[in-house]
This record gives sequence, structure tokens and C-alpha cells, in this order.
Amino acid sequence: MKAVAKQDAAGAGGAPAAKAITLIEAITQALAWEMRHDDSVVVLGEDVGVNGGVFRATAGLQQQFGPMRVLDTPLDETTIAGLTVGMAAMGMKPVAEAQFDGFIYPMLDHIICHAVRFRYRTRGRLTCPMVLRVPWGGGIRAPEHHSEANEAMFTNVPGLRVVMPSSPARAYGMLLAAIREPDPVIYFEPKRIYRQYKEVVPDDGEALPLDVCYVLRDGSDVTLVTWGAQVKETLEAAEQLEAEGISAEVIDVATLKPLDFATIAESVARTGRCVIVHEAPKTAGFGAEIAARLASESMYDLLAPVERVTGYDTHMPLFRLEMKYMPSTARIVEAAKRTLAAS
Amino acid sequence: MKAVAKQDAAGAGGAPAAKAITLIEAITQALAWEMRHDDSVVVLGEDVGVNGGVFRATAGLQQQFGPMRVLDTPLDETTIAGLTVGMAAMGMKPVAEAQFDGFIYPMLDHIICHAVRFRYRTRGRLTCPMVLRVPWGGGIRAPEHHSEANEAMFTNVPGLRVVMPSSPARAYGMLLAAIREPDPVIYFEPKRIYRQYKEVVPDDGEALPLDVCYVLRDGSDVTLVTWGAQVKETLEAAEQLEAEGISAEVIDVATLKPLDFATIAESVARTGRCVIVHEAPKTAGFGAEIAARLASESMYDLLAPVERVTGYDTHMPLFRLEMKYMPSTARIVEAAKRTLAAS
Amino acid sequence: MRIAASFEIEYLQYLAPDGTLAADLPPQAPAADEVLELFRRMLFLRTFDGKAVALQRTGKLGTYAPCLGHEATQIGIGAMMRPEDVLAPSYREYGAQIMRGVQLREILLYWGGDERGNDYRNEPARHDFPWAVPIATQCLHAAGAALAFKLRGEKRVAVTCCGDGGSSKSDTYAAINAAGAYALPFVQCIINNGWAISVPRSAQTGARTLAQKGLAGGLHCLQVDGNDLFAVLEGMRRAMERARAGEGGTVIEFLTYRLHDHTTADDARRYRDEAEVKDAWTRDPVARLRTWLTAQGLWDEAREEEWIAECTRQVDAEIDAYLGTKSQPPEAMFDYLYADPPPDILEQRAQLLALEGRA
Amino acid sequence: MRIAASFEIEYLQYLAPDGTLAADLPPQAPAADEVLELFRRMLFLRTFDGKAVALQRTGKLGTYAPCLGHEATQIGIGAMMRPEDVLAPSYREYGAQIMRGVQLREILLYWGGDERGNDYRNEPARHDFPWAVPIATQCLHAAGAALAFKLRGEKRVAVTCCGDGGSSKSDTYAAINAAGAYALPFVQCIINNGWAISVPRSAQTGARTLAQKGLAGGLHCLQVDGNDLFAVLEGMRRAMERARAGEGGTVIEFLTYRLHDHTTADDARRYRDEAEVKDAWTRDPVARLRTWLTAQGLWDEAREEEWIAECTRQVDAEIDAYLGTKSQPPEAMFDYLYADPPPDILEQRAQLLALEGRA
Ligand SMILES: Cc1ncc(C[n+]2csc(CCOP(=O)(O)OP(=O)(O)O)c2C)c(N)n1
Ligand SMILES: Cc1ncc(C[n+]2csc(CCOP(=O)(O)OP(=O)(O)O)c2C)c(N)n1
Ligand SMILES: [Mg+2]
Ligand SMILES: [Mg+2]
Repeated sequence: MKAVAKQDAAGAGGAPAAKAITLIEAITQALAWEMRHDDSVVVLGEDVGVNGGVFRATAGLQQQFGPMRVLDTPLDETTIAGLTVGMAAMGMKPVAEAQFDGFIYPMLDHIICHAVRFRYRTRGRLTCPMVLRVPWGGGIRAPEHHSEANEAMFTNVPGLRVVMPSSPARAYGMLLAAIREPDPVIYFEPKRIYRQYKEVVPDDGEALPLDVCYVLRDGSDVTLVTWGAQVKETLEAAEQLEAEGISAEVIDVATLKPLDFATIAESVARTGRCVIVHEAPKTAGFGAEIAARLASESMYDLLAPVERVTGYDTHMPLFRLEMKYMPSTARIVEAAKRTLAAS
Repeated sequence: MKAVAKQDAAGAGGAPAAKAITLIEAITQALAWEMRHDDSVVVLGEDVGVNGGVFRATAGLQQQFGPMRVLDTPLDETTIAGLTVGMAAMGMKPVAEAQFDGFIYPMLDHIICHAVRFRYRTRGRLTCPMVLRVPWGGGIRAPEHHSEANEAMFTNVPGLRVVMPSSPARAYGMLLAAIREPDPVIYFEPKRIYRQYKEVVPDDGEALPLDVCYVLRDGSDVTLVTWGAQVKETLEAAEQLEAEGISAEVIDVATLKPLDFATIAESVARTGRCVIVHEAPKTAGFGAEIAARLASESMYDLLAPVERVTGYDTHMPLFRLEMKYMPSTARIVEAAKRTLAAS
Repeated sequence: MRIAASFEIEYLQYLAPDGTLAADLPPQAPAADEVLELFRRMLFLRTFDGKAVALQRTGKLGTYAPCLGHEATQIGIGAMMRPEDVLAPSYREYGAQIMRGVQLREILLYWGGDERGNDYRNEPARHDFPWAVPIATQCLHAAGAALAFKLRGEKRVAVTCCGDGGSSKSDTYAAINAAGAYALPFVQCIINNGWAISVPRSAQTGARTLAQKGLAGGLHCLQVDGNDLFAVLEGMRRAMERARAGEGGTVIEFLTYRLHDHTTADDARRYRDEAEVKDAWTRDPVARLRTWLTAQGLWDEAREEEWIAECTRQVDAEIDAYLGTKSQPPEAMFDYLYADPPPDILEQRAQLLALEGRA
Repeated sequence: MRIAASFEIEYLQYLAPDGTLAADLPPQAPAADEVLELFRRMLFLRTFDGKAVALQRTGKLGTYAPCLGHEATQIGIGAMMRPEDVLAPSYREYGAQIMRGVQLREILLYWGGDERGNDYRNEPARHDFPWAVPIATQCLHAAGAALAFKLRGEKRVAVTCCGDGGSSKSDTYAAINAAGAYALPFVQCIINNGWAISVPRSAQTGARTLAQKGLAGGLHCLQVDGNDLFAVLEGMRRAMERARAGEGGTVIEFLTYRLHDHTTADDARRYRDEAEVKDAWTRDPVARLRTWLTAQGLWDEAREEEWIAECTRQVDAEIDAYLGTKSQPPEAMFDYLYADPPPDILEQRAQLLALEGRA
């Protein structure tokens, strides 16, 4: 599956009448495609049926595929996770929706103790091809527990794949890949940019790889590494830096686990500087893993200390202060300049 | 609470008739001391009562303090976590036991969504002074799920304290501190060294700080950083290195969150080299955070790439292969030498 | 056929939907003037609820979960608790909370995105649990509180609420199980309003009643008409007395209806038949009690008008207090994180202040 | 008094502890020769169990969870399943598993620290779930399997087991709830052997029976004498028929007793009265059925001696196969991790090989 895929597939396909869609519409489009082409794909979660999901990601799917393919579940995340594992072990391809990032903790036991272990535990006799879709992160003025950036805790779990698309095209291609993947995938959806912009995404069933980072912008002075909704601020920062004559490369990690470190290392080998941007708290956030690999595998390339621009090591505040919590464009620009001043 | 405490308190106190005890006996001793001196301390968990815990950490406590202070719980980790939070919010100091590391995942929801948030959420009106004791790690030829090193997932959680003692004296002093701490503490117990050796630990009620690393051995060529049961192999590695004329400093992190990075940085400033050793899988293990901070705060001190010697990014195998999974003395020695060859 | 065990679950209803008595009032029913006072609280709650929705619609409040239709259940639950008891609510039990001293401005602050809303200033709410958004987790906290009371020998009861959706949650089952295992002074209120966002009660479980979930843990079980204040009070009275007498916990299912959308972020027309809502209005808890009180000669249109005006004044004053509350400074996100904040946290706090130009 | 709902839970027992009939055998009871065959399996299981414990005591096996006393329950459960059904066991249901083709060498490999023990080679076990150590998580997997069967229109039943301790676990409640909500072909066997390690059944819950946990989800509930093979078979028959007929799930509580320590790592004398164990032996499922079969003229000491000798031969052959199985090479820990292993994993695998001098 590994491939040099630095560009989105968008626009490349020959599907008819492709129209511009948002990130969340791309998710719906991918679900529908795969459900049309694979009978074993089943969608389940709270309010995913008639209501089409609280974010409308599954809008219309129950009407299209019926209540035996799109299932509302009882209100219990343990139930959703456990059912999903059981269904997957029996040869279905369940795509479960977590309603919000803050409600996934009761699912961890079944993911960590079972989903990622069935293949290993039974020496390949049973497997667990499931996808857990998780609307992720802050910035939508939602109530408590609706704005968590908790991807890091999954990245230490063996056997898992953890991805987070940040564009409509990547959302489409990576969701198709996630459903087709024979092992469990956590698919984080940056909800702040669900409807940020539209992009033409041909509905051609073309999957994207689940193990490559995307270089969104080339640059030569500093490498900005990020994922999810922060792609927005990071690209803005790169533009501001350009205005000041600083050339920033922007990498969307997109696939956190397994990590395509080669793409990051190659960039840092050229720039000598790296700023890692993420919304989750700094300490032991996934940025730490990237910085750690730089410290060991790219040490001699580094011209300046690795910077991390992240959420603070406190809780995501209620919404009056949430934007003060998150990495801002200004903080990214400042950190990038620090790396340039350092050497 | 921050203090320069590079030596154990062992031997320093004036308590009568101190005798040499194992790490697990030190835990029992600390529980008994604190229960004698604070009526609000209550111990709960599966089999902690008459049976004294499957590892015997609570042996004798129910006889001493009665069934209203030492409670067997129904067999449900969600229950244990939720009851603990509720009791703590009502002014008790519950010390909950998880029977094994592999069974704590159903507890995460109450820890992450509530225990660490009550103070924050209510602006100090309610708090959650609780301790979760978790027998941790592999190497005892136990069945599946009894040998997990899952500390990293807690370290990205704001408001939590995460500690792991690796000697009887530290086990005693840090458990007292954990119980007295007004905020929730995850107290990991490296079960492989529960009975590794005995040490005189005066039963004097003296707590140790919860935010310092311990320098177990001074050295000048390379800094070996570790925690938990791997302290054993790391100290052995330091001895082997010494025999080859290499002076290794050994730091027991002991308190993972908050991290006393200053002690590590100070050491690396002198040695210029760092090997981080842990049992958990490498990717996004807590070693990543330490390496990341070195990459950003100690970059100019580093004379060689930071090395991580860790468990592999796979599941802890069943016991026939478990020792092949864990960082061995040989792997640590080899990594240390690599850092010396590098510069 | 040998029978291992058999069970019966009682149903309580005194006031029929049309406001006439369906059964003799229980001997312990409160005096008419006390009932009148509770009715006033129901109207107060409804006044507040409507204004909170309006505030949200005009952008002055975040997402808000209305309690329209739940007035009898909520006010009745709060009314039967003593100050020393403890309440562990979900996110919707304003009525019960108001009875315990929670201020409207606190409710508004919380839904307005400000943590201070959970810092209830008045007793006895001050020792109650805050709103719990993760469904039903509060049920286990209440069981933990009840366990603390029992271990300390205190005569206090822990009362908790969850919805029909919440009754499916592992935590609710766990709380019921623990309450039974330890014979705790614990009351699990299951507020069955027919819907969990878009999922109807029928899709949550195959159980005939939600009350019977208590049987799984050996608790006492009751089903009551949650739109009948008398039934709510009587059900709660029995449960609280049992708990105080050391006889253990009770699960009460309150049958009511969510007359509004789930929250202001929801549009129930997507999944719910308007006819069902219309029908539910015929069982409105407020109208029903009004009819009865009017028949008793204790209420009339003039008194209602006067009282609504008074409610409006009080609610508006609280709204003003809410709107006049300045946001916390950004560094508040670091406060109350740890009793004893570690250096890294203090450093990040300083960084934030510097960024704000206030270093 | 108005009753919202009422319930009765039936208790099944046919063979009394003394081996005489306590009630007429059910019409659907298997013929005597079939019963005899199942009795032979019970003896086979007991022979294996004793030898497994001995293997552990001599250092040739890791921690092992014996099934002494559970023979009638386990063999009966396995006997009533069809090949196309699926079993999601805990860690102790060897009897049911053997009925489905799991080999003794596989059981031994698993407890001997080798993942290959879970790679059941024989049908129909090959599509069953592996042992589940995290208590009761398998119950939800069975519910998920049952949901898959229902969605695909397959006439298959998912059967799962947990203990009395496991009946307290959130997952068990969740499975029961889901089975009721979706009306699944699901059978939850609660094997009440009196103890969860050191915690007695009485400390797990306030419920009078464990069977009644099914009421919480609207499932059918049964309590059976788990030491009476006839009762086990009849209880399972009813549950399986209901499930196959699309009538939904059943919870069956099997009353049995853990005659051994919890595992070979446990010492039950620390917490359990020897007198209780002695008393439990008077209800031994094997002795009871032996008495009945002997009374029928179908069994005697000579036949028992001969069969035990045969069991010993078969078990010993399996033990030899186990002891003769070479450990997996260390790099096996990287295999079967991902279908498509990422480069980092392949690199770590290569590092391990290099360390082993096999690069
Ligand atoms: C653990 C968890 N999962 C999902 C949600 C999202 N959610 C909020 S309210 C709700 C429905 C609750 O329904 P019910 O329990 O009946 O209470 P009601 O809202 O009707 O009062 C859901 C699914 C949540 N808050 N917590
Ligand atoms: C989630 C979880 N918590 C704790 C344990 C440790 N443990 C193993 S067996 C057991 C007791 C189980 O008792 P029961 O369910 O009655 O089954 P039995 O062993 O009697 O067959 C416990 C606590 C575990 N395996 N999983
Ligand atoms: Mg509801
Ligand atoms: Mg048991």
C-alpha cells in the first residue's frame, strides 16, 4: 500500500459529474460508495439512522440502504465497540460512528484488548476489519466533552491504524481505504473543518494509501508538520512566513500510525528546522513521537531545536476560551521564526 | 512539593524496628500507615479483602481495619472507577486497586472525563483525591492481558499525576504522597520486581515528592533514563559499561507526569548522550516525550542521536516469548555504545 | 413448574391527564398549599426554559438542552430530597437543581461556555455533583457517594437521574449493580421522555419497562407517571424512605415526554412525528396540575398572570446577571487544574499571558 | 395497586444430587445412549483437567484455570449447539469447546504461553471465538456475532458464557441489552460456580438470582441446576430453539460449583471454608449422572475403569503432542500483527533477528 502519494487524487479520476463537496460530504460519499459495492459494510452508531448522524455524516444512508445496513444502537459506547468487534470477527465490515471524541473512552477496552489482537491472538484465524469514525477536536462552540483531541492515546497501541484526513479528497480516499483495510482503523474527522471549503471529489471509488504523509506546500527554510484541523492555521502561517521571505514546507501527517516518517525526515534534511503543530495537549501528544524520531534519526540534519506548538497541558476549556487554547497562526509563525533565529 | 531528592529517604527516618521489606511489602506498609492515620482512606478493588489481593498488596488490611475500610467490589472495572470518583468527590480518599494492567481500560472514561476534571470543572468546589494502584508490566509468566505496559496513554491526560516507583523505599514514600495528594494519581507498580530485593524502609509516614526523578547512579559519558522494572536491566547495563570503561548515569524517572525534566536535562548537559529505556512499545511510548524535550530544550547539548530501547511495536507476546520482547541489558549496552560511537 | 423467583413492578398515577383524580391521593401526599408552591416552581421552570431557548436563538447562549415537559418530574424529585442528600444530575435536571439552590445564572453560565456555572454558590446544591455530559456516568458517582455515606454512617441519600437513552448505558447498570451489592442509600431516577436524541425508547431495549432494570441488581423498582406531580412525590417518598431506613436502593422510571427538540442544536422534525408531540401535549404536567388546583379553588387565570409576571421578572434579573458576567481571563484554563500546579503548567500559563500581552 | 409488569423465572432440575429423578425427564431429553456418550465426555474432561493441573504443578504449563465441577454445564452447553452456531467462551469452558472440536493440545498451548493455542484447527471450533481473559468482553462479541447472523439472515445462534463474577461486568449487561434491543439469536450462559476468585456470589449483587439479569434487557430468563446434565440440556434446548425461531435471546443461570482453586496460581483455603467445598462434592455432576446411568444398567465399575484408561491414553497423547511442540521463533511476535505490515514493524523484526544472530 505504501506509495509516494504527495498529491491528492482529486481531479485525477474519470468519474462522471463530479461536484465540489465538503469534507463531511466526502465522508458520506465514501460510505455510500462502499456500501453500494460491498454488502458486508454496515454502519452503526447513535443517531446514524433516520437522523443521519448529529453531524449528518450518514444523512440519507438509511433511506438508501435500509435499517439492516444502517443501525441505530442503544446509547452505550461499550456496546457499540463490542458489537463492532463481534461483527467484524464474523466477516462483516462494520463502520462505527462515535458521536463525539469525548465519548470514546468506554470503547478503548474492546479496541485495545480485542480489535487489534484478534489476528495476532488467533494467528490469523479471526480478524477484525472495522473502522471507528470519530468526529474530532474543538472550535465549534460545543458543550463540554465535545471538543477533545485524543488521538495520541491510540498511537501507542500495537496493531492499530490511526488516520486523520484534512481535505474532502483525502477524507473520501482514506475512508475507502480504511473500510477496505483488513485491520482496525481509527478514522478521526476534524469537525471544525467539516464544512470549511468544497473541493471536487470524483465518486470513483479510488482509495488513498493509509501510510503516507502529504506535502501540502513545498518550502526550503522550515518544515511545518501538522494534521487535522490545524492544517488550516499551519497553511496560513506558511503564507504569512512567505510574506516575510521565509519558505515553509507544510506536511499533513494524515496517517499517524503507522507513521510515514521518511517524508518528514526527507523534508527536515532539506530545511534543517521543524515545527510540529497539534491541538492536543503538548505532553505526550503525538508530536512527541515525531520530535523523538527527529532527535534520533535526523539529529545531524537539525539546525535548530524542534519546536512544538500545541494545545496546552490543560483541559479544553468551555467554548468562551477554546480558541485561546488552540495553536494559533501567530504561535506557529513565532515558533517558525524561533527556529530560524536559532541557527 | 518540588524538592531536590536524589536519594531515597530509606534509613534516614527514626522509626523503631525498621526491617528489610520488598517493594510490595512497602506498599502494604504504606497503606496500613495511612489508614491508621487518616480515617477517610478506604481501599477497594477485586479480591482486596479476605484474600489480600492477588499479589497480596492488601494482605491483612481487612483484618486490621475491617470490611468498612477494605472493600471487595463487584467484578467490574467501570464500577470501581466510578465509585472511586464518587467517593472522592464526597471527601473520602479511596485507593482503588486494578487487578492487572490489562484490565484498566474500562476505567479510563471515569478517570479522563471526571477524576481529573472535578476540580477544574467546578472551579475547585469538588475535588477528586484518589489513587489508582496498577500492577504493571511483564516478566512474570502470567496469562494474556496480565503483562501490559500502558503508562503512556495516561501521560497526555491533563490534571493527572502518573508515578511508578522502582524500589521499596520509593514505593512506600510515593504511595504515601499519592494518597495525600489532593488530585488523582495513577500509581503503577512494576510487578516483576515486587519481590526482587529487600530494603530497610522505616515505617515513619514520611512521604516522598511526586515530581522528581531519582539519579540512581552518577556517570559522565552517557545518561540512561528509565522507570519501573527496567531499572534492573538499566543498572546492570551501567555496570557492564563501567567494566568497559564507560561511565553511565542512571536516572529513574519515577514520576512521569508531571515530568522532572530538569534533572534529565542537567544530566544530558554533562554527558551529551541519552538512552531512554522502557518496556512499552516504542511508538508514542513515554520515552518519546523525553526525547522530544531533549530535541527542543537540550538540542545543543546532544553529542549523539537520542536512543530509545523499548518494547517492540507489537503486543506483549504470551509468556514463552515475553523476555524476547522486553529491553534487555544487552540491548541497552549496545545502544549506549552507539551513542558513544556516534560522536 | 418450579419458580426460582417472581417479581411485580407497581405503577403509580393519581392525577389523570385531564386533571381529575385517577386514584385516591396517597395518605402522605403533601397539603394543597405545598402542592401549590410546587406548581409555582413548575411554572417558574417553564418560564426560564423558554427564555433560555430564546437566548440561544439570539446568539447569547451556546447549545442548550430544554426541559419542557419534564417539570413535574424534576420539581418532584428535588422536592423530596433533604438538604443533606446529594444530587447527581444529567445535563437536563434544572428543576431538581433549582429546588436545591442552583441559580439560573449558573445554568446559563454553564451553557454559555463558562466553567463557573458549575461552581454552585448556594447550599445544599454546593455539595451536589455538577452537570454530567457523558451519559449516565453520574449514576456511578451517585453510587460512590452513597457508598461514602454508608461507610461513614451518615443518614444521607444519593439521588441520580438519567434518561431513557441513559438507561442503556453500562454505567447505569453498574450503578444499579453496586447499589444492590452494597445495599446503598441510592435512588436511580430514569427519566423516560421517549427519546434519546433521534432514537425512540423502543429501540433502546427489549425490556417492557425501564423500571425493571433495577431487578438486575436486586433493587426495588417502581414505574410512575412522571407528568403527575403526586405520583412523582409518592414514588420519591417511598424510595427515599427505603434508602434512609437502610433498606437499599430503588429504581424509579418516570414516564414523561420531551416536548422540545433534544437541544437547540437538534431539529426533531427530522425524525419525530408532529402528531406524537401533539398527543403528548394532552398529558402536559403543568396543565394537568393547573386544572386540579383550579378545581380546588387554589388557582385561577389572574393568579397565573401575576405569578408569570413575577417569574419573568426573576428570570430576567438572572439573565441580566448572566449577561453582565465578564468572561474569565484566558489563563483561567490553568487554574483549578492541580491543587499544586507543576512548573510546566505555570510556564505555559506565563506563555499564554505573554501572548496576550499581559506578561 | 396497579402493576406495570410482572415476571416469573423458572427453575429446572430433573436429576437430584443423589442420582434419582427429582422430576419427570422432559419429553425432549436425549435417549439414554446419547446421555451415556455425554457422560463419557464429562469423564474425559475431568481426566484432562486433573492432568493439566498436574502439568502446571511440575512446571510444564503456565497458570491454568481448572474446570473441576463444571462438567455437566460445559458438556451440556456444547452438546446443544449446532456446527453453524458460534461459541464465545471465557477462559474456562474447555468442555463446551471440546464438544466443538478444540483439541487438548490447543488448550495446553494457550496456557503454556503460545498463541497457537487459539488457532483451533478443527471445525466448527475454527469459527468460534478464542478464549477471552478480560472478563465478559466475549459476551458483547457474541452479541455482535448474533447481530451479524441476523443482518445476513443466517439461522445461527451465538452462545456465550461468563461466570457469577462476570455477571457483574458492564459488558454482560451491555450484551443483554443489545440482544434485547435487536431481538438477537443470543444465549447468555451465566455459570454461577459460587466464587469469583475470592469474592463469593453474595458479594457480587443484591439480585436473588443471576438469571433475572436478563429481565433488564427483556430477555427470557431461566435458572437451571448446572450439575444436572438433563437440566442443562433442557435449558439450552429451550434457549436455542427460541433463538432459532427468531424469538430472541435468553439468559440461563447454571448453578454449579468451583470445586478447585480459581487457578493454579490461587489458594482458595485463604478465603473459602473447606466445609463448603465438602458439601459441594455431594452435588458433584459426575457422581450424580454415574448413579443414574448405573441404575439404568448402562454403566458399572468395569466400564468406568476401561473408559478412564482410554481417556488417559488419549489425554496423554495430546500432552505429548503439546510437550513436543517447539516454541515459535521470537519473530513470531511480529507476525499476524497486520495483514500488511508497515516498514517500521519489518525493521523491528529484522532488529530482533539480528539480535538473535539470525539476521
Ligand atoms: C457517553 C455519551 N455518548 C453520547 C452522548 C451524546 N448524547 C447527548 S444526549 C444523548 C441522548 C440522551 O438521551 P436520554 O438519555 O434519553 O436523555 P434525554 O436527552 O432524553 O434527557 C446523546 C446520545 C453523550 N452525551 N455521552
Ligand atoms: C476485566 C477483568 N478484571 C479482572 C480480571 C481478573 N480475574 C480473572 S478471573 C476473575 C474472577 C472471575 O470470576 P467468575 O466470573 O465468577 O468466573 P470463574 O472464574 O468463577 O469461572 C478475575 C477477577 C480479569 N480477568 N478481567
Ligand atoms: Mg430521553
Ligand atoms: Mg465464578
